[in-house]
This record gives sequence, C-alpha cells and structure tokens, in this order.
Amino acid sequence: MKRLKAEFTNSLQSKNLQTIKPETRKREFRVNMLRMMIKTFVKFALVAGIFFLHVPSYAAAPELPKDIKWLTNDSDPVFASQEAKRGGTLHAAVMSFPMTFRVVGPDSNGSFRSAILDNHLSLIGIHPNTLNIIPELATYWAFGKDKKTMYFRLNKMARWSDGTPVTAGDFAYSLEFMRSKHIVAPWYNDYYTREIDRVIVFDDYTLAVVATKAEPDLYLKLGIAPTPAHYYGKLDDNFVRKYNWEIVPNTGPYQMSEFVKGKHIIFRRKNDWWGDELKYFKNRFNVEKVIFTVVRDMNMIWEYFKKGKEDEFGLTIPEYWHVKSKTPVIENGYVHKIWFFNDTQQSAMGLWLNQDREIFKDINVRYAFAHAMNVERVIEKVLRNDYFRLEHGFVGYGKYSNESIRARRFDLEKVGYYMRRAGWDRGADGIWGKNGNRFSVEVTYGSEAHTQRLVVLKEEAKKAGVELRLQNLDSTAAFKKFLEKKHDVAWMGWSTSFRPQFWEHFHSANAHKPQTNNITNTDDPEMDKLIDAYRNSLEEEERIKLSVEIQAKIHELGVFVPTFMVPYVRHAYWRWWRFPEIPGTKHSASLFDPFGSMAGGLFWFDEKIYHETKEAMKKGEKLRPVTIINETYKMKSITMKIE
Amino acid sequence: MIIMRLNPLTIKKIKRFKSIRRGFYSFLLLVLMILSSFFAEMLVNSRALIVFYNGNYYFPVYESMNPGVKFGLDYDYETNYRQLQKRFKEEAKGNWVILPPVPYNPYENDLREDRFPPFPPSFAEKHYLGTDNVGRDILARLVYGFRIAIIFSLLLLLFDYGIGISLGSAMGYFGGKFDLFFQRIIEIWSNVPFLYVIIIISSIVVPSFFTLILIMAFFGWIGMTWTIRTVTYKEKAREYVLAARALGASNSRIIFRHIIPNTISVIVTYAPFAVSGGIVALTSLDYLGFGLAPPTPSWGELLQQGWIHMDSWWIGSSVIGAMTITLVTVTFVGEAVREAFDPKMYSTYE
Amino acid sequence: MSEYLLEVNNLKMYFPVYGGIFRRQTGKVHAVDGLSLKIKKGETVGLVGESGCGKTTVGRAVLRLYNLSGGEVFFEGDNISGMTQGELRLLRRNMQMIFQDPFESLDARQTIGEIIEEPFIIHKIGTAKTRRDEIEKLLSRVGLSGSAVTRFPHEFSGGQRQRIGIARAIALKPKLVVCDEPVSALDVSIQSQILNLLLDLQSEMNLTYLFIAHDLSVVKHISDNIAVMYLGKIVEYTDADSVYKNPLHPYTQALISAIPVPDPSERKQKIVLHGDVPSPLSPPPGCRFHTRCPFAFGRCRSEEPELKPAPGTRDEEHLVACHLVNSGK
Amino acid sequence: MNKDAILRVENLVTSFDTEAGRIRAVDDVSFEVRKGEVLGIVGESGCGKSVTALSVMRLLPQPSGRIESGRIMFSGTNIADLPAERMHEIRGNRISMIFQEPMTALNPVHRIGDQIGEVFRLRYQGMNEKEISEGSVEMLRKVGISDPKKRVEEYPHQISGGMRQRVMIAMALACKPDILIADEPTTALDVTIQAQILELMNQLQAETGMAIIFITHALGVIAETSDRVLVMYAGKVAETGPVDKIFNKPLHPYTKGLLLSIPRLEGERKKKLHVINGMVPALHELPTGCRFRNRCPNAMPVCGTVHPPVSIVEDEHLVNCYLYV
Repeated sequence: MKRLKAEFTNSLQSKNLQTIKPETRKREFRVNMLRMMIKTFVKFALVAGIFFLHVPSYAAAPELPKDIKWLTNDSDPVFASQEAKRGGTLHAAVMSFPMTFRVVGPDSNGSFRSAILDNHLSLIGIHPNTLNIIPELATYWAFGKDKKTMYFRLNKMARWSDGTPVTAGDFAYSLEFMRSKHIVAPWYNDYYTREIDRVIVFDDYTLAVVATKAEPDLYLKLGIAPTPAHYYGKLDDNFVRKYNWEIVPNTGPYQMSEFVKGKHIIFRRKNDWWGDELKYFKNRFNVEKVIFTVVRDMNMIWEYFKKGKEDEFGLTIPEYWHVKSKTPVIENGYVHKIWFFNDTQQSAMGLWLNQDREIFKDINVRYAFAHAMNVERVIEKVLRNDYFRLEHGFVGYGKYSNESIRARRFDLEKVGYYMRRAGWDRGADGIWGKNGNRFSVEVTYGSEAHTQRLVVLKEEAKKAGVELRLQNLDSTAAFKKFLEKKHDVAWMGWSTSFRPQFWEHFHSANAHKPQTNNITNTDDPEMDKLIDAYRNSLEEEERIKLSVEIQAKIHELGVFVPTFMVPYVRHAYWRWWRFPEIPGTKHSASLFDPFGSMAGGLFWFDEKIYHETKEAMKKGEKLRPVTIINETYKMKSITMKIE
Repeated sequence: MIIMRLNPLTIKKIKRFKSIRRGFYSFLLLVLMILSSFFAEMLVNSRALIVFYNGNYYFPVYESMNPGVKFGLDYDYETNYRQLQKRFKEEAKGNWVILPPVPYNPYENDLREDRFPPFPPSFAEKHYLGTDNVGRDILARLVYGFRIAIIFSLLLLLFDYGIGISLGSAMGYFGGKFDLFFQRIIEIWSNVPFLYVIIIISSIVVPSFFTLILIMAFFGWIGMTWTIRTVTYKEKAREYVLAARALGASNSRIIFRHIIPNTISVIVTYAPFAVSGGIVALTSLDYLGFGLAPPTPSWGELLQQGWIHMDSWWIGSSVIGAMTITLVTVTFVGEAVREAFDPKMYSTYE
Repeated sequence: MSEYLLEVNNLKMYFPVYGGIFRRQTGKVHAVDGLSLKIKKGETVGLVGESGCGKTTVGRAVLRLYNLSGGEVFFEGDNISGMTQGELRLLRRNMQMIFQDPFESLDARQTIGEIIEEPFIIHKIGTAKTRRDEIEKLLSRVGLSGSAVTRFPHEFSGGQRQRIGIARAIALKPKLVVCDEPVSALDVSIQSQILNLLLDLQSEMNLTYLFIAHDLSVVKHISDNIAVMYLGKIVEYTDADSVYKNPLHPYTQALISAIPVPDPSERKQKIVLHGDVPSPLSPPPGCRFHTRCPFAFGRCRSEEPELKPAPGTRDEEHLVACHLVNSGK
Repeated sequence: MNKDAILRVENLVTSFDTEAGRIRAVDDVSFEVRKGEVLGIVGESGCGKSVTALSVMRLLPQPSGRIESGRIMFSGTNIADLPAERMHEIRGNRISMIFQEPMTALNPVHRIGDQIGEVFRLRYQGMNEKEISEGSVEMLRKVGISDPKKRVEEYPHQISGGMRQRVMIAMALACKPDILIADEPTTALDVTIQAQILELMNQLQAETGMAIIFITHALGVIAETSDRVLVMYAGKVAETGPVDKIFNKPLHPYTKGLLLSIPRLEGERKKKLHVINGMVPALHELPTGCRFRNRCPNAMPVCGTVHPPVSIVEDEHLVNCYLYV
C-alpha cells in the first residue's frame, strides 16, 4: 500500500512532506493526509477536570445555541460488499521498521505512521465517492452561523480500545495535547494554536470545534480526532521517550497486538468493535490479522510475494505489470491481476519553468519549450502507455478542474514558429541560439528512477533544437534548490490537496523569494486578482468558476509543462482475496489498504478459494489466469486506450 | 629525467614483464582497449564515417551537426544516418553512406514501434549487446563508459600520486615534527567516511567529471602518501643517501635525484591496482547514483539497470563481463608488474 | 696552522631513544662518549673495535654528518663542530668518505658516470666536458675501464663497486678520507686489491685516512697509529706495530687472541671473553670493559680509567685506559 | 672412498633459472663427510658453497632452483630425489642447519623456549609439555646461555646476536642430528663473540660426535675448526685435503693466491699485498676450461680446453689443476 502511494505521487513529493518546513507543508496536504492529521489532533482529549482550568471554554459553562440544525448522512450509497466475510490474515511488507510508534514528536513522520493513524478515527469522515460528510465518531454535526464553528454529537457507542467511552473531553484534550511543549512537535503546536481556536464541551457527548477564522470547506479542518486523556494523563518532559514504543488506545477497527523490532508488526481486529454496524463501516475491515513484515528490498518483496509469503504486490510500475508479472504463479492463475482506475486529485507532475531565468522571460520561448517536450513518446516508449498525459496541474478536483485544457504537444513546427518569433535561430550544432546564448537549460530532478524518462525527453528535445542538461540530485537537495529558485527547469510533482491551491504556487506574493512554492516565479497582476478572489470567496459556485479561470490562465502563461498522471492502482494478489463488485472507490489509493477509514478494508479473505487454490497448487493444476480491469471511475479526460 | 632513461635494470624488468605472458598479453589487450576507446567516435557512433551525396563527400564524425535537410531529408535536426543509408540504397542514385561498425551513439534512444526496451542483442539491428531500458546501445555505452572510467582513473592516479609522492617523501625525509603533524592529519583524514562525504557532496551539487576527481583525490592521496613515506624512511636510512650527504648534496637534490627515483618501483607497482581501484570506485558511485550526472555513459548506471532488469540478462551480463575483463586484465598487469619488479617474493621453498 | 689535519676533542654522540605513546625520549645511546683523536696530514689512523662500539659514529661525526652532542672537531685548525650543514657543504670537498657496503652506498638508479659526476655537480666544478675527462681519469685510476660510465652499479661486482665508491670519494681531491670498513664486505681475493689501491692513492695524493674496521689485521696493515675502541671510548692508542707486539689493554689482548689465524698448526689457546658487549644505552659504571675483563678488580667497577700514557712509554706514544696497566701492576 | 662417510655427495649439479638463462651454481661437485669430522667448505661469494649446503638440505628456492643431476647419499639413501614429505623427516632431524643471520632464522613473534620446544614437539611426539620445557632449558644451558630459565621466556629481539646464534645452535642440536651444516655461522658476529661460538661448536662436536659441514669464506676460521677442507671456486671444487695440507702446502694456484692475499697481523705494514688479479667470473659468463684460468698466474694453453680432472697428489689431497696432471 505504501509502495503504491509512493509511485502514485512520486518519490520526490512524498519526501517533501517529510522535509519541507511546516509552513510550506501545511498547504499541501493530500486529502488523506489532512484527515490523518485531523484525527491525530482530535485524538487526544481530556482527563476530566484536571485541565478544565486551562481551557477557558469550560469555565464559562457553555450552552448550545438554540437554532442549531443537526445534520447526518445515512443516505449515500455504501461501497462495501455484503458478501464480505470476516477472517484471514493479510501479509504485507514494509521496507523499514518505524523509528517510533508515536505519531507526534521526533522521528514520528515515517511512512508507517499512517497505519497507526488510520486506526484513530475522527469526528467525521468523507464519503470516497460522493465526497459528502459521513459519520465517524460523531453521528450528528452542525455548522455555526459564524462560519467558524462546527457542532458535533458523539456516537455514544464509541469506545477506546481499552473499553473507555470516547467523550467530548477527549477532543478538548486533543487541543491541550497538541499545544503542549512536551510532545516536541512545533508544527502541531503552531497549527493547533493558529488554526483551531478552541473546543467547547457542552456535555460528555456534545461539543463544538471553533476555527480561528472563517473559511471555505470548514469541515475539512474541524473534524478533529480525539486523544485518550485517561491514558496520557498529565504530560511531562518524558513524553518523547516514554511513548516511543507504547501502544496507545485507539478508536478504529484494529489495534497493534505484538511486534518484534526490526522484524514485524502485527495488528489484530477488535472483537466487538463499536463501529462494526455503522452504515459506512459495515462489511469492511474484514481480515482478522494484518502482519507487516520488514523486507528492505523491493526485489525481495516481489520474490516473497511469488512464494506466497505476501498476499499482494503493487504492480503500478509498468515493468512489473508487463514484464515481471509473466511468471508462473500468475500464468497458472494462482495470482490474479487487477487494474483499477480511480478518480482522485492528480499530482501536478511536470516541468516547472523558472521565469526569473532570462531565457524563460519570453513567453514564446516557454511555449516553444513546451512543444519541444515529447512527453507522449516517453509515455509510449518508456512507460509502456501505462501512464497518462497530464493535461494540466489540477486534474481530479471534480468541478474545480478545468477539463478543457489540453497540454501543449510535441510539435517541431510550433517550436520553430515560436522560436523564430522570439528572434532565435538554429545554430551549427542544431540548437537554437540568440546573441551567443544557446537554448540549453538545466533540468533538475530528484529521483534516479526518472532518469530513464528524462533521457528520452532530452534526445527528443535535441531534435527540436533544445538542449536539456540533466541534473539528478538527492530529492531533498533538489527540492531545496527549487524552493530557493535556483533551477532553470524543475522536474517535480506537487502533492495534492482536497481543493486546488493556487496562492502558494502562482501568486506574486510568493514570487522571487526563497522558501516559497511559487517555483515558476509567476508574477502576474491579473493572476493575483483571480487568486485573491478565489481565496476570499466562501461561495462554492464562485470558487469553482474562479478555479477554472485560474487554470486557464496558468496554461496561457506556459510556465508549467504537465507530464504524467497515474489515475489508477494495480495489484497482483493471490486469488483467495476478493473485492466488492466495484473493487474500490473513486479515491482508493490502494485496494489492499487494510485500515483506511475513508476507503480501506473493502477486500476479504475467502477460505474456500484458499483451500481450493492450495489444492490446485499442490497438484500442479493450472487455473484460469485472471486480469481484472475496472474502469468504473476512469476519468473522462483520459483519451488513451487500454489494452 | 633519470627515470625515463632506460636503465638496464629497467630494461631487465621490462623483459621480465614481457616474459610473464599472462600479464603481458593482458597489458596488450588493455592498451588496445584504451587506444580504441580513444578513437571510439570512429568505431561506435551514430554519425556516419563518410557520406557521399550528390558528388560531395562529408565526414560527419568530426564535423558539427548536419541537419537532415542537407541530405535532402525533411527535417532540421541531426540526420539519422542509418535511415539515410537505407534511403540512399533504395534510391540507388549513386549516393552512399559508410557507418561505423556500431552505428549508435551512447545517448540516442533507438526505440521501436511495436516493442519496449530493453531489447535483446541483435546482429540484424547492430545492437550487438542489446539495448538498455531506454533503447540505448549497450556496447556504445560500455565503450564510452570505459573511456570515461579509464581517463578518470588515470587522472585520479595522477592527482593521488602527485600529492602522495611529494608529501610522502617530504614526510619520510624530514621526519620529526613535520612528519608527526601530517601523520595526525592523515589519521584524522582517514577516519572521515569518504563514501558519505561523496554522497553528501553529490546530493548537493551534481559532481562534474573534474569535481568528482577532486573529491576522490581529496581522500585518495592518503594511501600513496603513507606508502611513499614508509619507503622514503627506508631509503633515507640507506647508505647511498648518506653518501650523497657526505658529498654535500642538498636536501632537494637528495629527494629528487636519489630517493624518488629509488621509490619508482613501488610507485609503478601500485599503479595498475590504483587504476582498477579508480574504475571500481567510479562504477560503484555511479551504481549508487552518486557519480557522474546522467546521461553520461557509465558502467555503474548499467550495472544498476542490470540489477533492476534482471530478466534482461544482456544488460547485467554485458557490464559484468566488461568489468571482469577490464579488472582481470588490470590485475594481471599489476601482478606481472609486481613480479617483474620484485621476483624474489615469488620464490618458495618446498 | 696546526700540525694536525684533524683534531677531535672530547667528542660525544648520544642518540635519543623514543618510546611510549607520546614518543617521549626514554633514554639515549651513548654511541661515542668523550673521545679525543688527532690525525696528522698524510697519516693513517686506524679505529678498531667490535660492532656497536661507536667507531662508525666517530667517522660520521668527524665529517659532521651528525650534529654533535658534545666536544669539538677541528679540521685544518677550523672548528667545524658548530657549523651548519650549509656552511659545511663547502668543506665537504676536502673531507670524503668511503663506505662499507659497496651495494648500498651507490644509488642503483644512477649510472657510474652520474655517480662520479655528482660531486662535481654539487660543488659546481668544471663543465660537462671537463667533467667527462675527469671521470674517465678517475675510473682508470681506480682500475676500471671507461666503458663503465654508462653502466649501472648492479652490473659490477662488489670489488668494482668499491672502486667506484673510491673514485667518487677522491674525485675532488679531498684532504681527509674516512674509510668506514671499506673492505669488510669484500671477498678475500678482492680485499687485497682494494687495500693496495688505498695505499697507492694515499701516497700519490697525500691523503689522510681515518680507517675504521673491525678486523685488526687489516687495520694494522694499513695504519700508522691505531685506536682500539670499546663501548664509545678509546681504550688503547698506539702505533700500529705496538698494538700487535705489545698490547697493553686486556681488551686489545683478547681481540688479538680471538683473531682466527689461517694456520692450522697455530691452534693456540685463546683468551675467550665471556658475555656480550653491554648495551650502549646503559654503559656499565667504572671501566666499561669490567663486565668481561678477566682481570677486573674493585676499582674497575667504580672508577672510570683515564686514557693516559702507559708507564714505561714516552709521552703520547702509547696511551691506555686501564687501572691495571696504569697502576703499573 | 672412506667407509666412515655418512654423507657422500657425488657429481652434484645444481642449477638456477635466471634472466641470463639457466646457470649452474654447483657444477659436478663431489665430496664426503665422515663421522665426527668437521669438513670446511671455503670459497668466495658465488663459489657455490652455500648452494651446496642448500642442495643437501633440499632447500633450494622454488621454482628457480633445482638439482639437475648427481647423488646425495645419506645413510644409504639418495636424498637428492627423495619426495618432499620424506625429506621433512630427515631435514632438521638428522641433518640440521644453522645460518649466517640468526635474527632472520628465528621467528620474531615466538618465545625462544617455544621455538626450541617446537623442535622437540616435531621430533619426539611422545614428550609432554613439562619434558619439552625442561628439554628447552637444558639445551640452552648446553650452548652456554646463562640463566636459561629466564631466557626461554624471552623473544629473539631481546637477546644479542651471539646469544641468538647460540639459540640457533641449540635448536639445531635439539634433535641430535648426524650432521650439522653451519653456513657462515660466525660471519655476522664480532671477533670476540666468534671466538666464543667457535669454541662452543668445537666443544659440542667433541661431546656429541656429530659431523659438521662448516661453510665460510674466512680462511682463518677454517684453519681453526676443520679437519678437512674443500676449496671451491666458481661452482667447482678447486682443491680438497686435510687442513694442514691445504694451509701449509696449498697446490691450486687459487688456494695459494688466497692464502697469500690475506693481511697478517705479523706481516709488514703498508707492504703491497699479494693480489689475485681480476675477479670471480659471473656464473653466466664462465670461461671455457678451467674457471680460474683468467686470473691464474700459471695458466697454460691446456687450461682453456676442458675443466681439469681430479689429481690425487698425496693421500687424500686432491686438486683440480693441470699443473698436477
């Protein structure tokens, strides 16, 4: 599952999340990251009484506003299968053992954190297909008139894994916890001070969460997770050390049951999980046990998988899907393949031109550059037509996406047209030149794996008279270089958010200075106007209109050459694993995510097929090889065909 | 210089070297490999050796780029001479093209319509060792990669030896505080984890050919310095040095005219191993992705590909084969040199 | 100007010994401990003693190849003991050295021509052409053919190499030549050739020799006066014949007795000394020979005997450092 | 030949491969060693005396050196072609050897006692550790090392050169060999120490009755130690005979010249010494016929033909020279 995500965005950006400064990081949450964080925040709340003094809202003996309009959601379609059966064990691989089980504080920002956080539910969830709010710990919610407050009524059934009921105090404690210096997490300290104003506890099961300012899509921020106040008690300087390897009570379906450091971690399904019968959780989280084994090499994981020691293997990488999967276990039908298209926010992957570079100040040159990039050829020849051309930077944001934009295609004539218009000529070496300057730009990137793509791009660009000088840096160093605006062309993808974020990337406020995300140094008054309007609007309709407009404007500026997207997941899995009729959701990042509260845990273990398969294998009997291709949620903008 | 004059002792050593046939043939093979890599443009190149077009001769190998239009093609970018050759043949107008034996350069992607790289070896397509994962000819990359690696190691050797010999002989000769001081420096230096430093540096800047040599030389000098220091210590105590002093010779005269020429055998003996060391170092760095910037042809990068694409056996086996041949020949040469310089070491008693 | 070409007064050479992790000086080797010697122009003084007695050190110290630990060296009346190596360089053409090991003392990387030319180059004497003539003359003088010029040391036998070493030493017509065991590494049949050559050269060029060797018969053959050394000190000093005919010091006697004589009919009773030569790191108190001396008595163990004229001899003719002899017993 | 001979070398030819081609370092050498006698082999460097000893020990450097022909008869066996494993039993047990430089022959990292003990351990497998250590101490005492109990605990670098040579002798004698080959055992030692060692060897030989092959270039040492003498020149035997004959009535011009060219203590000072002209020829450029003829004052035309045959001049006094044919 983790592997998939890494490929899905790209290794550069997932690294960013870990290394960039909190201020920058904040803007780039992907949907699920945001959710994780919310959960984390909410998670820690209250040992009754002791902390009341510190939280002013308690002292005021608050009362609910009279005109509150409670909302819930029990009408959206379920996406789990009624056929699902409980039981079985999922064997998964992780490439490294986590450095700590804490989810805040030093060393906690590892890839394994999500496995823990996924089992920390928060107040509300989001339906993966409709994107509507659905209940999690809170069954009812309401919006305050001030556009800053949300009210929640908790599910009285909700329990911590140690049996303690989840109460409103736990959410107040989350705030206390997250603001505490003892957790050594400055970013969280800051976020929970600047973004969340307070938590108001009306009674054990009723609370309000208040943001510091009015803003759109408030629920994405306020649906925080509780923190087990009864478990942590009063924090002290020992926190970081004391909780390194502690298993903290959670609210989700699984809890870590045992582990051997450096070797494996086992999660077990809770017997009588309070959420079992909830509409959107029913028939989900079916396996009894999830074993994460540490295998430090991808090739080894593949070998283990083929031996049946792992249950699934991500096949998103073309090499695996096309070549390596030509292997007996698959050809004999013991292992099935699935290709599932999703429809989620796509990373803005491509070439970002630095307009502070003299050469890119001329829009003609920028257009010519875009036309000199033979992305199609890379897709066709290197990526085996498995990746898709990204048309613009904000694909997959639903109505917020401008579906009419088409990326500039490789076109030698257009390159010539724009270059000549800019006053350049082709030199003796075939490269465009003007006043002694050659059209030679440095493309900086941070993933060795992308070299393959870039060398093809480079050779093709040469035909167009553009010389690319490839510079492969360590991903951290590459990202640093981009933020310092020292690149000519940055080859990178930004991680996604729930809604398009323009200000960070295209507003002049962030141009020409280091440590901001406007790596194209876009500085356009018109653009600024649009972006400001978009940020200040609280009206969805207006925001959608502006978003579409801004994207057209970005395209017009020609500062970003979009490259690829991977709007699907692919797996190889042993055939005893089964999925619902529609194997995943629009926002499934993996079909074998065992815990994810939004879209995880849909698969189940079929014992009958298991025995049947084992029997067949023992007898050497061949079964029908199966490759499932599910295009239910395939994006309409994808024009390439699948074979 | 004295070193260059053929001392009969040296002649004897050369003779002895020649008589060690394994080493001698390895030496010839190595020299052949190096020389041919220096003329690689004539042997492995996508540019044609000679084009005869409409009564004119063209020699694209050492010319600047010829756009396709020059030969009546419809594009502005560099002529694809392989296609040109085919086209001339079909046209049969008396034009012709002579291509190098391997008609590919190490950068171009020879991509096919219906298949995906890496392509297996094919004589028909003149990919004698197949292609890598983006359709670049492996043989071409091996040859150019070899050239880079060998020049790299030779230059590295020059740097290491330059520092090592001058500092080492000074340390050994003057001894005392000077020696003590540099000994401590070297001790500290040699505890710097060199690979990490390279990794750190190359993650910040993409090292160019020369910066990489400089970085490597930054650490590589230690071994030679240490050796030369020891040898100098030994030589310094010998009577001919005392004799020179008794004659009134100055320190610099003693170092340059007496001691260094007498350490030549050590220097020469270490050289082949230093060369193979340099090749291995560069290859490993490239393998780990901390070496020369892509798309520089590199054995390490090929090795990395070979590891990822194990099914495409020709990638891994080509580069491993090439490495084996190179390292084995260099080692054989090294052994032979050592044996030629110090035959005593190879006697045993029953 | 003094009648002596070389005068050594109370020469001391201590070599520090380092030990421990901090390379501190932990002791010193008393290689030469208060030695005095005078050599007249044209004379040969032999210095004889066993290994480790400091005789080689004396030779090198006299040429100021070391910085002295104490004492003074006068060359032609000039005190050279404090001179820097730079100042000494000019003097070097007047004092030369012939080494023991003809294999070691020639730079294997140089041709014979280069080896013999080196002193001329260092002292900037002559042009390339005059040097070539000089070299040829020198080679023929020491009995080598002119064709040797382009050849290398390893192509020659030990005796020939020693000739080359001699040619180099006499190239600049020095006044003093320190011969440090010049024949001990040579074969018997070659040894006599070299000794004859040294004698011829001396008379031709009026050379003064400090002849260092462990072989008393060789030293006696070539020297006018002989100093017998034991553990950094001279124990007996006299003319060459007296050493053989009238050895006074017990050590000299033992030395003579120990020499194997090539005559089986003379298998005489020997004075065999017991024990080893003590370490010069911590020489024994009193007379340094007392640990092995068959005649040692109480005073020998505590009081160091002075080198002074033996009773019954004229001044400065026969000096000996022995309580037994000096007390006239 | 004599019945008492325990070692008889017959027409031994030992050659080495060098750049100059194969050279014969020992060429057609024959001699015998009798019980209880000291055979002195004397000659200048390169005359083949050490190679002869190494041939007997079968310790020629490999792969360049080998015994080309001839026999080495030791107690009825030709050890020249004995398999290496069987040679192990003889070497160090029945024929021992001591070398010129005892420091290099001793292992610097082992205690002296252990090194001697090793000999016992190899030779007498039944001995227990206590007997071995006692034996080691006893051997040291025998070779005249004072305080042997302390010395066994010491390392070779802690003792003096003379003492080291004594240790070597102790090791060589530990297994009571029939023959001891002493290759220049005193050359590296000082005169007074040399006298001690020679005395020791004489005394030990008298005690044990073993035969000694004493190899040296020093005529004086030969005169003092040997019963019979073999004079070698350029790989060949020049003259052989009882010690008094060789010194008092040398026959071969080489022997004569050698004896005359030594400066003698009782000789006249600064007198020109007798000189053997020229130098020992290199083994790869030997003259034809008699190898000494280029330097010989008595050379005759016949000397240039073939190497002179052996002439028995007097009882046991043999010479290879045309003057006596």
